[in-house]
Amino acid sequence: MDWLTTVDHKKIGILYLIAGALFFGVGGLEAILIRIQLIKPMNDFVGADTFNELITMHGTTMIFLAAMPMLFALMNAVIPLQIGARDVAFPFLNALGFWTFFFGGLLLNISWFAGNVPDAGWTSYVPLAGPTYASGHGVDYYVLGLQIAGIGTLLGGVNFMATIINMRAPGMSFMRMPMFTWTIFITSVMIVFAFPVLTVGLVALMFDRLFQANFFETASGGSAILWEHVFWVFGHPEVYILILPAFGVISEVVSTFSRKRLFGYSSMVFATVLIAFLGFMVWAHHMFTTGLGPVANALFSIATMLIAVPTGVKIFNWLFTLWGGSIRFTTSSLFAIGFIPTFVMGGVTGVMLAVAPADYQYHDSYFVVAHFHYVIVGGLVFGLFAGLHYWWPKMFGRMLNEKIGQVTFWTFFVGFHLTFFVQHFLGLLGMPRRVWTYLPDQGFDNMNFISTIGAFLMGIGTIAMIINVIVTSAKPRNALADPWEDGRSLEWTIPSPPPEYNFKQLPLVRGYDAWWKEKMEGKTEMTPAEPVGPIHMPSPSILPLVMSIGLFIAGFGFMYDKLIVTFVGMAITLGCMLLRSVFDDHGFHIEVEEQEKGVQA
Amino acid sequence: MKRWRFAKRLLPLVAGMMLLLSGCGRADLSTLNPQGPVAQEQYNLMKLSIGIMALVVIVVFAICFYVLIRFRRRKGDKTIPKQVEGNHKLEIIWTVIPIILLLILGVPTINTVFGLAKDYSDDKNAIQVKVIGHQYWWEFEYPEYGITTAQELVVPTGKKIAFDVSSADVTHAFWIPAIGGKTDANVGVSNKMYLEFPNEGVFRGKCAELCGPSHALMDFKAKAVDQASFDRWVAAMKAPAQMPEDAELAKTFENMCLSCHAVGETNSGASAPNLTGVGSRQTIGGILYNDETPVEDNLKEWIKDPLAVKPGATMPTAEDLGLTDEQLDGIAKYLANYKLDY
Amino acid sequence: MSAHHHVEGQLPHEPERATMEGRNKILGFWIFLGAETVLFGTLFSAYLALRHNIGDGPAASEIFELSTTFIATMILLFSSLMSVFAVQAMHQHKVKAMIGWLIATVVLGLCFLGLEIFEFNAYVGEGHRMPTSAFSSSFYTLVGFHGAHVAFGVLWITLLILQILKKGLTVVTAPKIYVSAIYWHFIDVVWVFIFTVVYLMGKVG
Amino acid sequence: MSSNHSVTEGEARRHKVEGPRKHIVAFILSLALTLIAFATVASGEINTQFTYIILVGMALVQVFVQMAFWMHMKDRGHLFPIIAIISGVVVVFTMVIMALYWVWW
Ligand code: HEA
Ligand code: HEA
Ligand SMILES: [Cu+2]
Repeated sequence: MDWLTTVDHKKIGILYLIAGALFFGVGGLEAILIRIQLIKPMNDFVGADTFNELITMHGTTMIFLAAMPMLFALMNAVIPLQIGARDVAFPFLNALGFWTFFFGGLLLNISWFAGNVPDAGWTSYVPLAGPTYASGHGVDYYVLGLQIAGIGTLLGGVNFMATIINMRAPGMSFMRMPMFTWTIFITSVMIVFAFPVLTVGLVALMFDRLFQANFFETASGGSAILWEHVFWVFGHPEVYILILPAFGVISEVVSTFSRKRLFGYSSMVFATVLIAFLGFMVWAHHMFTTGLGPVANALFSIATMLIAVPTGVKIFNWLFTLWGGSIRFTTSSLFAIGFIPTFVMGGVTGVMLAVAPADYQYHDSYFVVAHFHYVIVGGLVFGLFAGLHYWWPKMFGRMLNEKIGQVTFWTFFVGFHLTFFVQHFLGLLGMPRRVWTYLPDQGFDNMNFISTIGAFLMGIGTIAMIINVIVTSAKPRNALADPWEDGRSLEWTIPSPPPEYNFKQLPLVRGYDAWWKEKMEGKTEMTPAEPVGPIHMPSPSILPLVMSIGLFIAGFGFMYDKLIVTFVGMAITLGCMLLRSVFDDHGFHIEVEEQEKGVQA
Repeated sequence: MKRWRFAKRLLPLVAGMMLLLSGCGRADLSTLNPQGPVAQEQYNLMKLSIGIMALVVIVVFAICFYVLIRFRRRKGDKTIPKQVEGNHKLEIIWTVIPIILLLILGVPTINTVFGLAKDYSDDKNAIQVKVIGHQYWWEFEYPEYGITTAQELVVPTGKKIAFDVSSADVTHAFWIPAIGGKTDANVGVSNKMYLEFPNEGVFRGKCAELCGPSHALMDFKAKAVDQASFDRWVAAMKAPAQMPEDAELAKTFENMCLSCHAVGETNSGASAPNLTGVGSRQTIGGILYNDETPVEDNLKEWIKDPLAVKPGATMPTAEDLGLTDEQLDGIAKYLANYKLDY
Repeated sequence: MSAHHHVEGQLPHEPERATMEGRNKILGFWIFLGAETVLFGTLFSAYLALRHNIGDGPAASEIFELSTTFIATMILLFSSLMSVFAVQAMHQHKVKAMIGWLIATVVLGLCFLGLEIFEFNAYVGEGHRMPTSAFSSSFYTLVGFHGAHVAFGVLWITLLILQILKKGLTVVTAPKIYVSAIYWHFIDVVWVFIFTVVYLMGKVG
Repeated sequence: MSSNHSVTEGEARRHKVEGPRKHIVAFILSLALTLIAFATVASGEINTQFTYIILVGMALVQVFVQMAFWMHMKDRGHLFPIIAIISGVVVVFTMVIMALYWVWW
């Protein structure tokens, strides 16, 4: 019950983690099924329809329901602590964001049980996803599920932007923020400006499908290419939304475990901003073969290549953070160090794809699949693993087991390269992506086999991680406040896990790497910026959950054209908004005596 | 135990892969084995970019390994390394060098983008082909000659072929990897592109945009022949359609098949592949190879249950059509023998 | 001397910024408006791309009735002014005046909605419906989204009036008033573009 | 203390006197801009290209006026709102350009 009403960012972080992990399992299972189907030519493990459903749900689930929430898990768990705040700017919205995401994801995955699964790819290109060629309810699940989950993400973006602008501890200027905070800030900005585009695209597709509108119906003057534009104007920023937080994690982990200040902090900040800015200007590189004409192709080629420059700055800054450091190998730092070369491999294939005429060959082939798994799995997922192992003690008060952690890393790392390295060549040899099977003797057979083996290894790696979590949760909660001993930022100044109010007294920040600076001056804790006093906390509320359930119900109403159901759902949601607006939340105070107790417990 | 078996199986596979890679794949399919100037140009860009990328990757790997080996923490080491803020000289170096590398890559990219965008649709010397993607087959129309064929594109060597690519239902993409890159087949608008086939041969074509369940099986062939042979082919295509000799069978064929398909000039603008000379094509349905199984058997397999060969195909089964086994055999035999001499 | 200015319960000059919650709310709302900018921008882009694709339906220049929309524009502009006055009244702690201005805002908003419904109704009569053409779909979606925003604004401000009546002007209610005013202006700004890009340019052709 | 007092007092008074006028001016300006745009179209005499330019120009000026005065963006402490809106506008701008580009060429 406590968990259903919580507005505490730390608990919401854990909720995001649980839900994200669950969906990662689902998406991973789908990936395994995909790989089993492709293990040999003309396999009939799953049918063509099912295969298309699997890839669609795999891509959608992984990106929107696994990767994004796990990023939000880290954001929630860490950002308020890193900036020295007691909570996010809008605790209520934070809970609402989680629940809408969760119910959106649930709606999407219920499609498996309803027997109507979206099957037009995670990009849902029309007309294949339009009412004529996808007449069942499959794509409706995609549209409504993502719409609802998207609201949650947007709320999260607004929330973290406001939090980072307004809630920083005294003395923490923008240029003293930890790198992870910076990347989350920029990610939030990108979420705020990219997700509304998806919202509009989904609304248009929904209107086409449910109300006979003609946005994408070519027969009535609509344009299928419009969907491609709208999707990718959102879609490309989305991939940087995914990777920037990972960049942030790597920055923290690399600098902690090499005991060195992050090399070139200000150029890192600048590079992050530049990547975000350019990220909005390059979407048409997914559409080189659409027929936009040579001028557009040339411009978008060059714009895309430019992103390599700020990204390179980051890579070399990490390498030179390690340079001259004292590198300690933990699971977390292994993942971070594995990230660097792996991501570079994915990044450079990205630049190869940016060469438009060559992309006429690569596009929609396995080369692209290899590229994006290198940047997403080799980048983002490695980053997530690094971050989770790094902040686990802070989130749960227990250190993950290092031995099992090493197993996780090595199986996952080896499995990953085994799976995806060969896919580059599959693409170059002429294997299109999204094929449910392939004829024998085209030179695809062996490499597909290798690739499938690799996928199983990755599965073993993930299972090792799950075992690790279970084993660890049986251990006592004894993690120190600064368990890696070389922590540099504010989250390591408070107990693991932190008390409900995070900081008994808000800390005074006197420079970049605030905690490290104090440690180097021989201090054992931060200088407080305020006297001890009662702490104001927001009250828990069930409304976010109920509101999301309302949307969930309304989603079904829309889909099955039951006006009453839609109405009931919307009434629940709007009713909750009304309640929220009319009854002010005055919160409660934690008195000084209780704070003492909290620390002891 | 199990692990070892895996390894044992993997070893020859890895070795095999190496061999394969050095061969760069099938000559009629691989992009790494270009068989025409368009693919060649794209391959050149690929080689240039791979070169640059290899350089970048090697530099990063080298620094990475050096750092990992040189700067690992010894047990119990409590020293604090020097805290470096940054280094402007280095930072400028790793900003400028990538920019230079990208310039080297960017200039030929732009040149090629414009080069490959040349429009030959008004060129008298080019062969015009209208490509129309259907779920799950390809239609090729030669407006200059007034002929239409399906699944097997026939072109003369040495000439520019100007394609006008579009789709009749959902988005597809027209791709002959060994000859040149792909272009999307959109509904309502058409895309122009050109290809050249200097060598004779049959090249494998693919659909490269998810278009439904049988997207994977939407293969086609591009057959390049010399000019004389091409002319003979055009003439044969234009010749009056050859109908089954047996009048009864001809009637069945007309009623059952020609309501959607076409042969010769009859029923042009049909909603299903044109069957003129289907017996001399390399495959049935783009994927049933006639050199592996006799044409007649392939035809029978296809007509009997098209959905079993291509899930989601729109052609009805023999049963739905009410074809008796006898009629089916007759039609298959007739079509198998419907060959064009060229 | 000045102590009485800061006695308990006395509102500061800008009550909406008096508390951290209030400042957060205002900033968060601005960020939300940034997102709304993109939302409407995307709708505009879709409209611009599709507006000439009228299929068998009527063209923009055939159906638009400029005088109606001109009046609607004036009404919305005027209600925006009312809302500014409401915020000014709030800054001067004149609660009654503020409520008066807010009521004026809401009433004008309702007039605008009425006109829009009247207008849509007329178009539908002329065979210009959502499924008619790509132009009609993008038109109704863009203008309808704006209309929905107006409707939401009307409800919201009405609710706030009731809350003010019940709870009075406090550091909790003030940010809500301020934020709703910004929202209202934003809707007006969007309408300026709709009037220009959809109606005026539609009339030009 | 007393100087502090007079400042607040003075500030409040300035608000009282200056406030409405400023907003009424903004209102009249908006009104005028709308009218000009409307008249341009209603007269129907100027050629299309030029009309477009006038229309969009008027709209932009009007939006600027309203944002600055009514949405208080010219006031202090509005750095982040300005950044939020401008970033939104930049994104929108690229999209609109693309939409137009791809319709006309
Ligand atoms: C986390 C996700 C992520 C990231 C970070 C990237 C990063 C990049 N991507 Fe990728 N991309 C995807 C996810 C991602 N991508 C996905 C999911 C798709 C497919 C979607 C679908 O169709 O389903 C895709 C597809 C895709 C395409 C379209 C391919 C096609 O469909 O035909 C292109 C084309 O330009 C591209 C380019 C790039 C580039 C240039 C980068 C750059 O940002 C990379 C920059 C990094 C480096 C270059 C390495 C480090 C730099 C140096 C060491 C400096 C020196 C380097 C040089 C001088 C080269 N990507
Ligand atoms: C975040 C994004 C993400 C991630 C992490 C992954 C991860 C993986 N992907 Fe994914 N992939 C995409 C995003 C992602 N993918 C996208 C966007 C597409 C394009 C879709 C489209 O074309 O529309 C795609 C497409 C795609 C294809 C191409 C399909 C095709 O074109 O036909 C393939 C094929 O090999 C593949 C494989 C894999 C594999 C083996 C993994 C592995 O890394 C997965 C490893 C994880 C596991 C194996 C989980 C194991 C755990 C368990 C089984 C235990 C269960 C536990 C619980 C229930 C808690 N993916
Ligand atoms: Cu991209």
